[in-house]
Amino acid sequence: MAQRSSLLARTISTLIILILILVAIAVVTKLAGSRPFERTVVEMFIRVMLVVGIYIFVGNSGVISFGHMGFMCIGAYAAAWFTIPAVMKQVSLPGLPNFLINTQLPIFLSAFLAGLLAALFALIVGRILMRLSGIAASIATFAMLAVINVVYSNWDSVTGGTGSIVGIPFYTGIWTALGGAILVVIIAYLYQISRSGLALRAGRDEATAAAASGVNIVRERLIAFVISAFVIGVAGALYGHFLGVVNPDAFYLSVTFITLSMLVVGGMNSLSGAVMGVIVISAIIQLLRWLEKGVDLGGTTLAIPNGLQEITIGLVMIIILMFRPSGLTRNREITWRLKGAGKPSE
Amino acid sequence: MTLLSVDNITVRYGRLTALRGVSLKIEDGETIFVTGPNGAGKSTLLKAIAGVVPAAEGAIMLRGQVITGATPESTARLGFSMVPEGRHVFGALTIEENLMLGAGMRKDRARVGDDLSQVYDVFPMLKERKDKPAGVLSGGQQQMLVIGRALMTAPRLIAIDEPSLGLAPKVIDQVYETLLKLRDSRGLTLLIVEQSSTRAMMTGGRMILLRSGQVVLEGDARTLARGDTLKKAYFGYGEH
Amino acid sequence: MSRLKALGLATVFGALISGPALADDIVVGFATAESGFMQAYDKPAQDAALIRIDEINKAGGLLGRQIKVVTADTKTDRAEGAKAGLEVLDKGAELVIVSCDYDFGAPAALAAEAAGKVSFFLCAESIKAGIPGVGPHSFSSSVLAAVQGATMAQWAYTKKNARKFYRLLDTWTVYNKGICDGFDWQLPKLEGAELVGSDTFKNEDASIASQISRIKALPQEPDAIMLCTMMPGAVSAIKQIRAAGIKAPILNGSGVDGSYWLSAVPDLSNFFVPAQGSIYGDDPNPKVNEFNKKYKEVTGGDPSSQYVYPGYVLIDVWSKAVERAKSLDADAVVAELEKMKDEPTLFGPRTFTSEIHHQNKGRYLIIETTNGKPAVVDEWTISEAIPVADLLKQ
Amino acid sequence: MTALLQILFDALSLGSLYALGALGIALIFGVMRLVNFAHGDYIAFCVFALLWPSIDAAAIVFAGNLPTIILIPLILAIGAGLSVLSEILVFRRFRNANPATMMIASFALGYVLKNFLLMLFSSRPKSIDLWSNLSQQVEIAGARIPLLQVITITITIVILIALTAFLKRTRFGLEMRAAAENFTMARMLGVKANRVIMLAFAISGMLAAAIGLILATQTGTVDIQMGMSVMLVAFIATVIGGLGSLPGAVIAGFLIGGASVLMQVILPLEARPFRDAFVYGAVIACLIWRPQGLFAPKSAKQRV
Repeated sequence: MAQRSSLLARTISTLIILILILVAIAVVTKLAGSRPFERTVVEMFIRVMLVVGIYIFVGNSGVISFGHMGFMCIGAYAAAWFTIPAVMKQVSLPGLPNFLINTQLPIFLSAFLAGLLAALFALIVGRILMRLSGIAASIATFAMLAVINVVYSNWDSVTGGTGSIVGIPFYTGIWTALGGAILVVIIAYLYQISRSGLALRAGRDEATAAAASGVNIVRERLIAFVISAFVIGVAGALYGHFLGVVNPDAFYLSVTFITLSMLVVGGMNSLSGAVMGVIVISAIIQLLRWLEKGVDLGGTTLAIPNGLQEITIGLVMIIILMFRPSGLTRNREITWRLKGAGKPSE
Repeated sequence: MTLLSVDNITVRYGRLTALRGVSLKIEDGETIFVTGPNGAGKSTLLKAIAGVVPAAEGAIMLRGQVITGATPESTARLGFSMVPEGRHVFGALTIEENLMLGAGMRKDRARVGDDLSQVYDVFPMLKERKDKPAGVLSGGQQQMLVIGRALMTAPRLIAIDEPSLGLAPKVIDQVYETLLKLRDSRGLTLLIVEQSSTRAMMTGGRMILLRSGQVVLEGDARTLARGDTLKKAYFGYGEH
Repeated sequence: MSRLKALGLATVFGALISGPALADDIVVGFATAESGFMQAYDKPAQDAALIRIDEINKAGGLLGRQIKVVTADTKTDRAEGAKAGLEVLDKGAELVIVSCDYDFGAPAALAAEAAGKVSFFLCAESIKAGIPGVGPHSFSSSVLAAVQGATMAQWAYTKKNARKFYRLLDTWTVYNKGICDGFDWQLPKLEGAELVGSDTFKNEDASIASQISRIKALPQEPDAIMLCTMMPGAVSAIKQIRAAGIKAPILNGSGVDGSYWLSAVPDLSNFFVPAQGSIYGDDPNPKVNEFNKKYKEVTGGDPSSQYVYPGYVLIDVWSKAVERAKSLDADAVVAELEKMKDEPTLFGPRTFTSEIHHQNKGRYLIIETTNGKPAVVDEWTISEAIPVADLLKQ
Repeated sequence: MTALLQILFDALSLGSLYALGALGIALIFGVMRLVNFAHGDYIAFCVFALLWPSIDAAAIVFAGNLPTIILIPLILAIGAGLSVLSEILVFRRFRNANPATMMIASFALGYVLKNFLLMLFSSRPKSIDLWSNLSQQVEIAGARIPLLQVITITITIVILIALTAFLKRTRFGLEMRAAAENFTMARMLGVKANRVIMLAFAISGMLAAAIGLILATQTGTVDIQMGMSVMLVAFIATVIGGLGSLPGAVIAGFLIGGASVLMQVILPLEARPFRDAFVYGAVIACLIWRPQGLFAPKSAKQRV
C-alpha cells in the first residue's frame, strides 16, 4: 500500500483544486448570476460530466471514441422511462413494458439505473469493440453511435421516434449539477490512479512493453469503457431532468464534436485538461453570446452580427490547437507544488 | 575540399540527449565508418544530417552550405542521399518505380536513363523483376534496391545505416563489394554506420567511435581495429 | 435580403423593440431563433406577428395599452431555448411566442408554462405543441399536420376520384409522420379507396432510386402518391420521381408550399399542396392579398411560404381573447381562447377547446402547380375532425 | 431480370458518390494521416459558389448560369483552391500534431465554413436547375434508368481512370504514392513535402467539387448539410477499404453504396427505417474481421 499512498499524496492536490474550481463557479453564479446565466452554468456542469466521462476512456486508453454520446442518449431516455408520470407514458410511449409504464422512480435512483443501463450496453458492445484500436476503433465507436441514433429515432412506440418526449420532471438545478460534476471528477480521479487505470495508461503509452508485462489491454479498456458509459449515462439522465424534454437529435453529431473538441483543446491526457477544456470553451462561447446580444459600452451597444459567434468559436479552437497542440494543460495535471511546472503524472 | 562538416551538434528526444557536442569532417571521396554500441547515437547522427531529426545546437555544412534545420528534401537535392536503418522500400511500388523515384528530383534528365541501366548492370536481379512490387524482394535484394535507389539521385555522398543488418555474411560481402566498386567508379563519398569493426577494418578508410552520444575515438580504420584501444574505447574503461 | 432592406425592417420595428418598457405597456416575448437552422423558418412568421402587433398598436393598442416586444435568441439550440424563455419572462413577458418547430420551441414553452404564462408556437403542427406536450396554457396558431394528410386524401378522392393511393414517408421528422398519420386515418373512411403500396426514405438520402423502382414495379401507376416530406429532401425526391417518368398526381403537406424551389423541377405538373393562404396573389380573400403586399412593404420580400400566416393569426386570436377577458391573467385568457368556435381569421377559422389547443380540422386552399406555376384551384375542409385520441395515439 | 439491373444501377450510382468521397479523404489521409472532417463542407461550399449570397428564399443564380465548359473548370478550381488554402492556412501548422488534434482542427474548420455559409445564405435550402435536361429516361436492356444515373457512373469511372493514370504514369503521381506509403523516406529522396501535400489537397478539393456538382444536379437543391452524409460514409469507406489504399477506398465506397441499396430493397417495410442501423452494423462486423481494412497496402510497415 505504501506505493499507492505515495501516488495518492502526489496527485490528490489535482482533485482538490478541480473540485474547488467547480464549487467556486457554482457559488459565484448563485450569488451574482441571473436565472438564464444559472442555466448556462448547469449546462456547463453537465458538459463537465460528459467530457470527463469521455476522458476516462479516451484519456487513459488513447483510443479516440466517437460513440460515447450514444451512452448519453441511453441514459437520458432511461431516465425518461423511469420518471415520466404513468398517465403520459401510456399515451406517448405505449410500446414500453407494463411494469415500466406504471413505475415512477425517484430522481436519483432513476439516474443511477440510467447509468447502469448505459454501462450494461457498453459491456455487451465493448466486449467486441475493445479489440480494435487506432482509427478502426474510432470508426467502430462512431458506427455504434449511429446505430443507437437510428434505433432511438425510429422505435416510435418506445422512444417517441424523432419527436421529443416530454414530461420528464424538472430537477437538475445548480447544486445537483455541481454534485454530479464533482462525483464524476472523483470517479475519474480514483480510476486514474487505480491499478486498472495505471495499467491502461501503460498500455496507451507503450503497448508492446505493457503487453509483455502481463497487461491485458482489451480487459483494461473494457473496464474504462464501462465506467465512462456509466458516468455519461448518469449525465444523460441529469440532462433530461435539466431540459425536461429529450430528443435523439440532441445526442448525435453536434454534441459529440463539441465534447471531443473541449477534451482535446483542454488536454486529452489529463483530468485537469478535460475540466479546464469545458470551462474555457464554455466561457468563450458565453462571452461571444453576450457580445452578440449587444454590450452597451457607454451608450452605444456594440453587437457582433448573429452567426459570428459560431465562426469565432471555431477559429478560437483552431488557434488554441495551433499554439498548444497537446491542449491548454499540455497533458499535465494542475498540482499544488508551485515550484516549476507541476510534476507530470503520466 | 570538405564535403560535409558537422560542428558540435546536440540532439535531444524530449528530455533524452541522444547526441552531445558531436563534430565530424568528411573530405570528398573519403569513406567513413561510424561504430559504437547500441544506442550510442549512430543513427541519430545520420538522421540529424539528413534533417529528419532537428539538431538542438551546433551547425551542419554540406558543400559549403549550412543545412542545419533544412528539410530532408532540400538536403537530398544538395547531393546527400541516405539509406535509413531497415531499408524502407516502397512495397506497393514496382522496383523500377522505386528506382525512378530517386531520379525524380534530378535536372539532368538525359543521364537518368543510363544511370538506370548502370544500376541494372550492377544489380542484375533487379532488372529481371523490375515490374514486380518491391514488397516481394528478400532482405538482401531490398538492400540492393535501396542502394540502387540512392544512386539514382546522383548523390555526392551516400550515408547507409547498418547495411549488413539482417543479411547473411555472403550477401554482406556482395553488398560491400558493390559499394566499393561504385565508390571507385563514381568517386563517391561513403558514410557507413557499421556495428562490426572487422568489416570496417577490411574496407579501410577512417573510423569514428560513438558512445552515449559523444565521439570517443577517431582514426584510420585499419590501425584502430588492430590495437586494443578500440576495445577499451568501445566498452568505456581505460582512459576515463 | 440585402443590407438596405434589413435596415428598413429594423427601423419599422425599432420603435417596438428597443424602447424601454413603460409601466403600462403589455410585454410580448419572442423566444425564437435569430441564428442557426430554424432562423429561416421562425423569422417570416415572427415578422407577420409583428405586423399584426403594429396594426393593433396603431389602432389604439390592447385594453388601451401599447404592446411592447422583447426578444431572445434560441440559436436553434434546445438548452439555449430554455434560457431564451426565461429571459423574455424576466423582461415581464405576458405572452411567450416560441419556435415554429415543437422540438426547438418546447424548452421555452415549458419555461412559460412553469411561470404560469400563455405560450404560443409560431407555426408548430405537432399535436404535442399544446396541452399534451407543454401544458394547459400552451397553444399553436397553425393547423395539425395530420389535417393536411387527411385533407389531401379526401380532396383527391372526391374531386380527382383517385382510388389507388401510394404512400411515401420521409422518416426524418415528426411533422412528416404527422401528415401520413392523417392520411392513414382518412383513407379507410373513403369508400373503395385502397393503398396499393407504401415505402419510406430518409430526407438526406442522395438518391431514392430503389424506392422509385418499387413504384414503377406496380402493375399500373397509382392514381395519387401521398408524399409525406419536407425541405430540403423534398425537392430531390420530387425531382427523382418525375425524372423516372412517374406522372401520377403528387399530394403533399404544406411543408413544400412556396415557389422558391420550383426552379429545380422545371415545368412540374400534377402537384398539389394544401395551404392556409395563398402567397401567389390569387387568394379568394382580398384581405390576404393586401396582407401579402403589406408584408412585402415591411420586410422587402414576398412571403416565401404559407408558414408566414400563422404568425399573424397568433397575435390576432390572442389579442381578441385578451380583449374579451379584459385582463392579461393567463387563466382568463386561456378560458376565452377555449371559447373560440370557428373564430374567423384571415387564414381560416380557429377552434380551441379545453381538450385541444390546436386545429384538428381546418379550411385549406388547394394549390395546384402546373408547368411550374402554382395557383389556387379549390378549397377544402375535411368532413370530420380528427379525434384527439387518434392524434395522440401516433 | 430488369429489376436486378435496376438495383445494379441504383447501387453503382450511389456507390459512385461514396467512392469519390472516399477517394478525396484517402488521398489526404495517405500523405498526412489526417482525416479531413471539413471535406463535407468543401462539397457544400463548391455548390454555393454557383449562387450569389443572399438570404432570400429564392436562389440568385450567379456562376450557375455560365456555360458548362466554363462552369465545370471554375467550380473544380474553387474546390481545389479552397482545399489548398485550408492546407496552407490551417493544416500546415499541424503537420506533426497527434491524430486527435488534427481531427478536431479539421472539424473546427468545417464548423467555421458551415457557419460562414449559414451567414451568407441562411439555413433555408436553395434550389438550382443544373442541367435538368439530364433527368429524362434511358432504356438499357429493359431497365429504365435516369440518364443522370448513367452520367454519374460514367463520370466516376472516367475520374478513376484519369486519377489512376496520373498516379501511375506521372512523376507527381509516383511521388504521391510513395509519400502515402512512407512520407519521410520519400522526402529523403528529394520529394518535396509541401508540394505533394498541396497536390493531394488540390485533387481532393476537385473531387469534392465534382461530388457537389453531381449532388446538385441529382437533387436540385443546394443545402449547407448536403456534404455531411456523403462525407460520413466516405470516411467509413476509407477506413474499411484500408487506410492509405486508394483502390481500397473506392471499392469500399461502392460496397457501402451497394449494401445501402440492397438493404432498402430486401428489408420489410417496418424494418426499412432501420436500414442505416444494418449498414453500420455491417461496418462494425467488417472492422472486427479485418481491423486494418479490406485492402490494406501490402507494405503497411512502420514508417521512418
